[in-house]
Amino acid sequence: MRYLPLTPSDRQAMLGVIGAKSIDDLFADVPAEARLDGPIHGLPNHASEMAVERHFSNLARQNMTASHTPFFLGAGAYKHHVPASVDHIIQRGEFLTAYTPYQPEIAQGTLQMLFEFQTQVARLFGCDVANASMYDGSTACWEAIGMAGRITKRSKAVLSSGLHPHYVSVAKTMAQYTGDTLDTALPALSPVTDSARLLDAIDGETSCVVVQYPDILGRIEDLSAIAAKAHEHGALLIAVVTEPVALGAIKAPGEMGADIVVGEGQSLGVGLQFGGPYVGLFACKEKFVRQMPGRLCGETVDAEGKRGFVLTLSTREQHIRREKATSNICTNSGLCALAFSIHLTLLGEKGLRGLAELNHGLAVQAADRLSQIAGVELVNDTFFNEFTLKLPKEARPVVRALADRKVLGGVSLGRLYPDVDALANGLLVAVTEAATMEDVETFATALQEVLA
Amino acid sequence: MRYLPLTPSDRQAMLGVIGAKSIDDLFADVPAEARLDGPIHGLPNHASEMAVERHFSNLARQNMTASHTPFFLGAGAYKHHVPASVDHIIQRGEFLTAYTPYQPEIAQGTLQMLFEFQTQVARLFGCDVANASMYDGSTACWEAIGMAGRITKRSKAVLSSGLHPHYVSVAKTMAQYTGDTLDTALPALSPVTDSARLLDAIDGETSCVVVQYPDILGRIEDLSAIAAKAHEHGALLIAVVTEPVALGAIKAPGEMGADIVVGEGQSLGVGLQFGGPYVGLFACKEKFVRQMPGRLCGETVDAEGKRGFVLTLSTREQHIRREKATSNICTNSGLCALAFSIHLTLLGEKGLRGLAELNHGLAVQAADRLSQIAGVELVNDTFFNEFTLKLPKEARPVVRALADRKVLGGVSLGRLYPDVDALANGLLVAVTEAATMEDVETFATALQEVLA
Amino acid sequence: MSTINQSGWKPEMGSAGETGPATYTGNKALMLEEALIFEIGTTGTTGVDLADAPKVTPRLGNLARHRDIGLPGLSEPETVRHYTRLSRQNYAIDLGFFPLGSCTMKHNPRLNEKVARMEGFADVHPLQPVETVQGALAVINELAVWLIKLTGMHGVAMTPKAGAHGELCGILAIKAALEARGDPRSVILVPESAHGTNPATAAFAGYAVENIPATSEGRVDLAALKARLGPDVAGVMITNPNTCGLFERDMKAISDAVHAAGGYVYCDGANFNAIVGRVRPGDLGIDAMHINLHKTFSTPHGGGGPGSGPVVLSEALSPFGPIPFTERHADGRYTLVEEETASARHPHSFGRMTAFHGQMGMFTRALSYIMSHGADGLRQVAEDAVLNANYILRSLEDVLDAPFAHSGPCMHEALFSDNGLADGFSTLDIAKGLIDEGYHPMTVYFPLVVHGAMLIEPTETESKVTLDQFIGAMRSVVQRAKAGDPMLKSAPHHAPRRRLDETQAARKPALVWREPEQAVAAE
Amino acid sequence: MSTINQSGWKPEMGSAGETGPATYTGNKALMLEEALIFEIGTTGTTGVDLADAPKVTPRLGNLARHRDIGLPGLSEPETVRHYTRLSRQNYAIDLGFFPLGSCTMKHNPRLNEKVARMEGFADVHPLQPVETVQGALAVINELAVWLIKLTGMHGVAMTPKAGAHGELCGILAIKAALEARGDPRSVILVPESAHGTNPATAAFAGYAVENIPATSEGRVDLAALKARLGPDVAGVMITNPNTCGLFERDMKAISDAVHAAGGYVYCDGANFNAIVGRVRPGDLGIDAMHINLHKTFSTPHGGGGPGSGPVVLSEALSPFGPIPFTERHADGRYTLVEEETASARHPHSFGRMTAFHGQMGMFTRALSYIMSHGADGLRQVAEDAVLNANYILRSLEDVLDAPFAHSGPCMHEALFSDNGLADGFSTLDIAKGLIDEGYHPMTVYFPLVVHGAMLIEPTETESKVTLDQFIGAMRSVVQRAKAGDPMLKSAPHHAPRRRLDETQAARKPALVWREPEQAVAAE
Ligand SMILES: Cc1ncc(COP(=O)(O)O)c(C=O)c1O
Ligand SMILES: Cc1ncc(COP(=O)(O)O)c(C=O)c1O
Repeated sequence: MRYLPLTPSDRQAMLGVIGAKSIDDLFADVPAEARLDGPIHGLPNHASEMAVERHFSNLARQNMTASHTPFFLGAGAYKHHVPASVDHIIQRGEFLTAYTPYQPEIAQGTLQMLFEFQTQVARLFGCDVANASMYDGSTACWEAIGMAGRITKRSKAVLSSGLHPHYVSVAKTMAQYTGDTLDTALPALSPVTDSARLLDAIDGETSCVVVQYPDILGRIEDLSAIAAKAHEHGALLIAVVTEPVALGAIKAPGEMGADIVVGEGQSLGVGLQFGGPYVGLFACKEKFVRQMPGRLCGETVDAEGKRGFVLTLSTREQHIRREKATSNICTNSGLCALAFSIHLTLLGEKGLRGLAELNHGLAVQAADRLSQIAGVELVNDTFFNEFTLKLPKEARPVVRALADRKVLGGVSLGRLYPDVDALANGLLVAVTEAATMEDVETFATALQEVLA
Repeated sequence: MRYLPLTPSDRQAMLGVIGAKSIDDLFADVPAEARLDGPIHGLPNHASEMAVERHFSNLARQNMTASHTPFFLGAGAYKHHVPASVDHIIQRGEFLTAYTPYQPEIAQGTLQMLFEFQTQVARLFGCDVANASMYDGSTACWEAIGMAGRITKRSKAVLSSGLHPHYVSVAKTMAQYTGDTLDTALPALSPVTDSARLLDAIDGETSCVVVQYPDILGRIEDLSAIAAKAHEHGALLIAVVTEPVALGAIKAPGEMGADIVVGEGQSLGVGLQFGGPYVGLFACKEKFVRQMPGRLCGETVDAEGKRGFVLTLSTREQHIRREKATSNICTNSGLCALAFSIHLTLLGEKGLRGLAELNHGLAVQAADRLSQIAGVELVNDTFFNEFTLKLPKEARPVVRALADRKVLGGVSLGRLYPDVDALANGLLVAVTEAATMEDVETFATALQEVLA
Repeated sequence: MSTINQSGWKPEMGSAGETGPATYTGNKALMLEEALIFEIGTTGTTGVDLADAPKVTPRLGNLARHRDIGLPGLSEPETVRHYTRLSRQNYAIDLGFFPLGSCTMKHNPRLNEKVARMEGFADVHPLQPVETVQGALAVINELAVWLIKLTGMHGVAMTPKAGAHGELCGILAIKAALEARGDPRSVILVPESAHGTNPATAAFAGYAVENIPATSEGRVDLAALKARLGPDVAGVMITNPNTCGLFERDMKAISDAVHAAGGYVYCDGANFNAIVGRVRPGDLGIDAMHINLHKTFSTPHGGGGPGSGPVVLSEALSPFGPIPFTERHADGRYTLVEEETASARHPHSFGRMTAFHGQMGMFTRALSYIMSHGADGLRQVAEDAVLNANYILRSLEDVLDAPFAHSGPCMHEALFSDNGLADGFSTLDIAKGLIDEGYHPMTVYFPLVVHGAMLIEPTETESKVTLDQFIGAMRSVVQRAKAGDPMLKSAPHHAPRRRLDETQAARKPALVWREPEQAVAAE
Repeated sequence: MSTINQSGWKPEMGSAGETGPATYTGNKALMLEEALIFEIGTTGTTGVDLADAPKVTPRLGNLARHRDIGLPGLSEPETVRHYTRLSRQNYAIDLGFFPLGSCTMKHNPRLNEKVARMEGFADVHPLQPVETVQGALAVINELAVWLIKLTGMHGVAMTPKAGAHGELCGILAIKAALEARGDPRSVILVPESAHGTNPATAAFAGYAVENIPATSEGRVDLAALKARLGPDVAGVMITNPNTCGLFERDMKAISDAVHAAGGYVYCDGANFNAIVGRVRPGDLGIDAMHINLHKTFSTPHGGGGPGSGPVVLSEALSPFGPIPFTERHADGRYTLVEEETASARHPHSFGRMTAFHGQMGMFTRALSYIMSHGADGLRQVAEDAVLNANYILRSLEDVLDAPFAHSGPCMHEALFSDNGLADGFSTLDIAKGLIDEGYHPMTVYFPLVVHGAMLIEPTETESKVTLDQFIGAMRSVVQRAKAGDPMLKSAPHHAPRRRLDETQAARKPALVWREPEQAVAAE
């Protein structure tokens, strides 16, 4: 087997040193009834690299790829062009095959990168500090709610109806077992969000308000009033960003008073990957840092006084604090954080702003074009690179019919909110720099046909 | 522009240090009439990475790839499975973006690899020594003829009719200007080669005999008698190997008395790449080493007595010896040599022999299957993984018709030897581990149809 | 002329403590210092070229971002170099032996990387119509089938994002099962030697955590466990093979006792590598076990993730597993069970754990690894992993204290303590000495049950040549630690940095870069 | 216990000359020693799995290979580690500044690597029917058009495999043109400062080589050249910008004179980077010029190739260029002109230079680079390359002798001599000192016309921060060389190896590994 270096004679020699007669001796502690006497039945044996590669190549060719189709899906995962150098760098063995940087003297590469990543995320979100990553946006969101609970010692969270329904589901899953209360609602196909509801709901028992920005329908609203009301009642404002590229165009949540900002970092560096691995972003005000979940990298000096970096404040973490830890997270999303950080370094402020402008410009043009189709209405007044259309019929079959025409034409709200009649005709359309105006035209034509 | 780090203010500051008013000052030595005053007309300006990638992706999709088609081409370039780790390693910046190892203290990686490569090639070919690579097999072949001329101080080379016609062409190109004489002939669709002609032609003026092994039609013949006759007359035997995998199954040319063995290393590690870059292999007897072309890596010690490697015997080379050098070669094929060496290290002797056995076994089965088709004759008695079929009609249109049926069914001799009627019906078929028996069946069926 | 050097500290000839002559740049030939992007980049620099944006009237609702963000950019050449230089300050499996116990730092095959990058997997959106992603769903399903068969379990939840997330999945399934039968319980029992994620997970899910003691052999004390079982105990979390590197001989008895008391058995499967193909956890009565694809199934650790932690489930717990998951139909088509269909197809699910379908990029890699080995190869994996660990255990037990050396053969890892070193010397010094020798240290100070624990997990992808050289180096370092060599106390000497001051880092945390308060006066 | 260590030399504590404490393994943390594959591999080990071979009666004609070949194998983990460790002993552009004069070590964009690996280019055979490779032919053709337009020439030969092969192509075209007009000539004139490949090529093609002297400014002596022209002179080979980093002001006059004398002008275009987009060689009267795609157009050097050396040709020489080449038809189809069609379409061709169609893998990369820059970006390339070189020239000329500093601005590279160093110190010491500082040295002792030449080519892909730090380091090293610092004389101290004994290597060449005569007695 190509991955196993021991030769039969090595094995023999080693058994000799150990003083065992056969390899079975080493499994003597396994009770007889649980020992398998040979390879598990019904499973194939080893295969050549070529055979395995072919198997995957055949499966891969059964999927319709975003790059070779007019493509308009979003809803928390966006198609952006990732520069080739990003993937080159993350494949360097020194990044790819390292563990969490437990021995800082020989992990300065990972540590300095994390320090840079934390700074980039904090600045992007308008916060003081950020951590070294979470699994993804949805789990980061729940962790933020939990953190707000620890800080405020309250257990009622008010969730905006504009929060991604899967993020809401994840929170609900946890809340049903932790005893937290979640105040939730469904969105409406309206140009404005339910911020009025949120303002109403905040009271002295509220631990936090959770608002997505831009929200699930693509709408953008100022968070300042909610922040003010929350702070007035001793509650925190948690902002959730599923499209970080937007922050190259619109104000950072931190600028509007958010206490904790979490997000999905997939847009930068990571790629679509059918949903994972992605990377959770987590930032907050400095005063809350000891309640943060996840790893943190900090600056220090070595025995010679040279600047260096280490994992720090680990007394918050499971390996030190065990059941009293701020979270159970251990392995996070390091390599995706690296990819995110490289992409953002390549962009820089100038590139990020340019990219955001390009996305917004194309999205505006696409929204205008698509809403010219008879019966199609643009729901949004405001949006960045994603908006909601109201179709004259149920959107879900429309999306399938578009796929038959080789157009991946967005995400139906029916998929995200099954059995909610008021949303069934909603179609979420994302337009990034990867879409051309010809793609938009192809989409428009196909949509017209399907709706006819 | 994404590859240019200087900012406008950097440029200004630097001009200041230089004492120039504008960049134009630095081009003052260019005569006015040759100065272009702006970007060249009729050429596009810079493009985003995404746009460039799309352009290539569209062009790439216009080509029929070997991996997704039943594929049987050879004739000096073979489709072998290259393990993924080979490409991973050669993309490491430390190998990819290094120069020729002129500063050995910080080039031990490349140098040790070359030392290993030289040893591998020498052993594979059954020679004492090998160099650090040539451009490809065809140029290595001419360099070997030139080297034989220097050693024997004679200028008549006798070329086997089984030598790849493109290699013959390359030699002819050079010979017409260097005054060397080449004794050449066309092959015949026969199970035996023209070794009788070669034996006849060797005389006291012969510098060398050049024999391909296996030859262009796939035939394998013992070289010992030719070696003996050549040596008797003070001439050298040059063997040319275009399919190094064969040497996992058949005797090395060096074992049969060849003085110089050259070859095309593309089969291992390199891939098809539409013909280049490939890697020329060059090995010989130790006594001829000072007449070799190309770079050589040798072992030595450093100031502390530690083993290390350096480029050596460079007094043969152009940068030292200029017009008296053994060759004008400078940049060779280092990274392909690395790929070759990695692949051969992964294989090891066991893997190479296994691979050769697999190739031969599949080729035998394919030859038997294809020669069952009415009117199709197997020319070869002996072959490794490539053989010649005699079709009942001209092979060239047959190959095109097969391509229309999505089968890449070999190389017609008509393509290699245009206007040679005796060869027009010949079809060269290569069968490697990448072909399955289903591929062979698909090929056979299509061939039957086309011939019907 | 130069203001900062690439390391961010002022170059100075002959600075103290250097080994060998100091340099102007602070570099030492191929050991290169590197500044922060904030020190070398500017907000006006970019490493991308973009098409021009169409001119439109913005629809940003007066929320345009005006203030500077403070994100420096680098051109592509600078970017590649920055990260390449940083990378060279890391140790990694690709560089050498990385025997980090409990982490299974095995070789990460490059085929897996290639497969995961195939456009058909890397460039598809999780919410595409399922008809357009049949190949992707097939990968998830095929991997699920392998995991079920390799563990002898009933079902598998594929969405958990790492081991700890898998633990959460298992504990939530237990909680859901108990609530479904109207028997909510409040306590999870965890051995002292457990990994920190175990108690943290139980607490995260709202349970109280109580410790189970170990026997002097390093295994769960069955009697003590039995004594504690009762109607308040929801379940136990046992690691098997355990973190002392031993197989829990009584696993079946533990499961039976817990089941008899109405609880469930969670198994931490981080160490599955030791038994894959030789033992099926399902045969030992467990109800849920996560599998770290980034350990046993070779997906790369990436300097801290991403991982993937599918959880195999018993028949009793399967109905409570999370959504979404894939279903294969008789005609070969695949569908997803999501919110829409869950009420019909999977009504007892405890819900959703993550936004999409799990770590697809890890599934392709793990399946590629599994298919490459096959049933026979995986069995060999376990055997070689265990053989390598025992070889290390027996080759070092004469110089290092091995507290459980008499508890039978070890499994995939060998555990030592720091008893017997010279005064003032401890595990940390051995770890730092190993760094100079060109190794990544073993896991240190875990498990907590052993003094100055050193947990060495070689994995099966190491050759005997490598083990022999490591054993030699280890003996040399241990000998220095016993002799009280002061140079060992100050190790490492050859790494990019000497020992780092962790206390200072924690006392006044600097977690993000800040512009120096005032520029250093020009020199 | 261990017999050899990873470095192939016996580990010994405290060996002499080490900087910092010695280690058992010989490793120094991340600086890892590595043995040869022959020392760690065995012929029975393999890193591949293969399908079983079908059982057949061999058709090998009694030539089966029976004797051992002696090829060691390694498993995949060992292989990846072996080469990764080796790679870390290399310097490279990705690591830092690599100002090797005449070599144009610019950044190699990663997009190019991606593009070259697209299956449609990497996985096609050169002899496939042209109908099945239209996209590949399009790449060659598009690149050819760019090269023609950028140089203002008439045609281009795409097949040459590197610069020297391109020189050969150009010289053969000249020879063919002369023979076609029945005027064979015997001499090629080459300046003293020319790269070694120039005279070697001329000789390789059967010409006698004569030197042309240079002026004190470092340019071709036009008067001397004119004096030598005559009916025996086939042509001249001029490098422009030349290897002293200067533009040949008289290039047009040279061309005119050579043409008037019935000869042809070959231009070595290795330094095209300095003028791309600002000057078209075609406007200077040259007849043939190779372009190193691995210099100006950023294809990676790969530690010594592969390169690619297309040759642009004047109208006079185009008819004689080599086959094969691509043709684009009015309908957008591409065909190849090969042996079959050459007699009709290209009857005067001097023939074939290589087996197939040239360095396709380099064509994709170069075209990707060229399209990325576009006409505007390429012009900026030349400007920044020249700006960077002049910045270095002017920042160092006060401490280092710059023999041609008064000959006008330099082009893409700055040339210094080693005049003025302390007794016994020379260019070599500066080079080795730079190694310790974390740089690749400049080109040394070339061109031959300057004493102890140091030829520094920064390229346009270096930032001002990098240049400033390099200038600082260079000044520091030069100062040490002037002060006679003995530590500089013995540099490098921090590299994987100290200075290597080249004399011993050449005296008794060991070019392949041989089993040690007798095994070292066990210790
Ligand atoms: C025994 C054990 N359990 C659980 C975990 C947690 O796994 P993960 O890091 O994937 O969340 C680890 C990983 O370090 C472990 O070693
Ligand atoms: C001036 C000059 N001419 C010619 C060459 C030869 O080019 P190549 O190495 O590509 O054969 C070089 C390369 O070093 C060079 O610098």
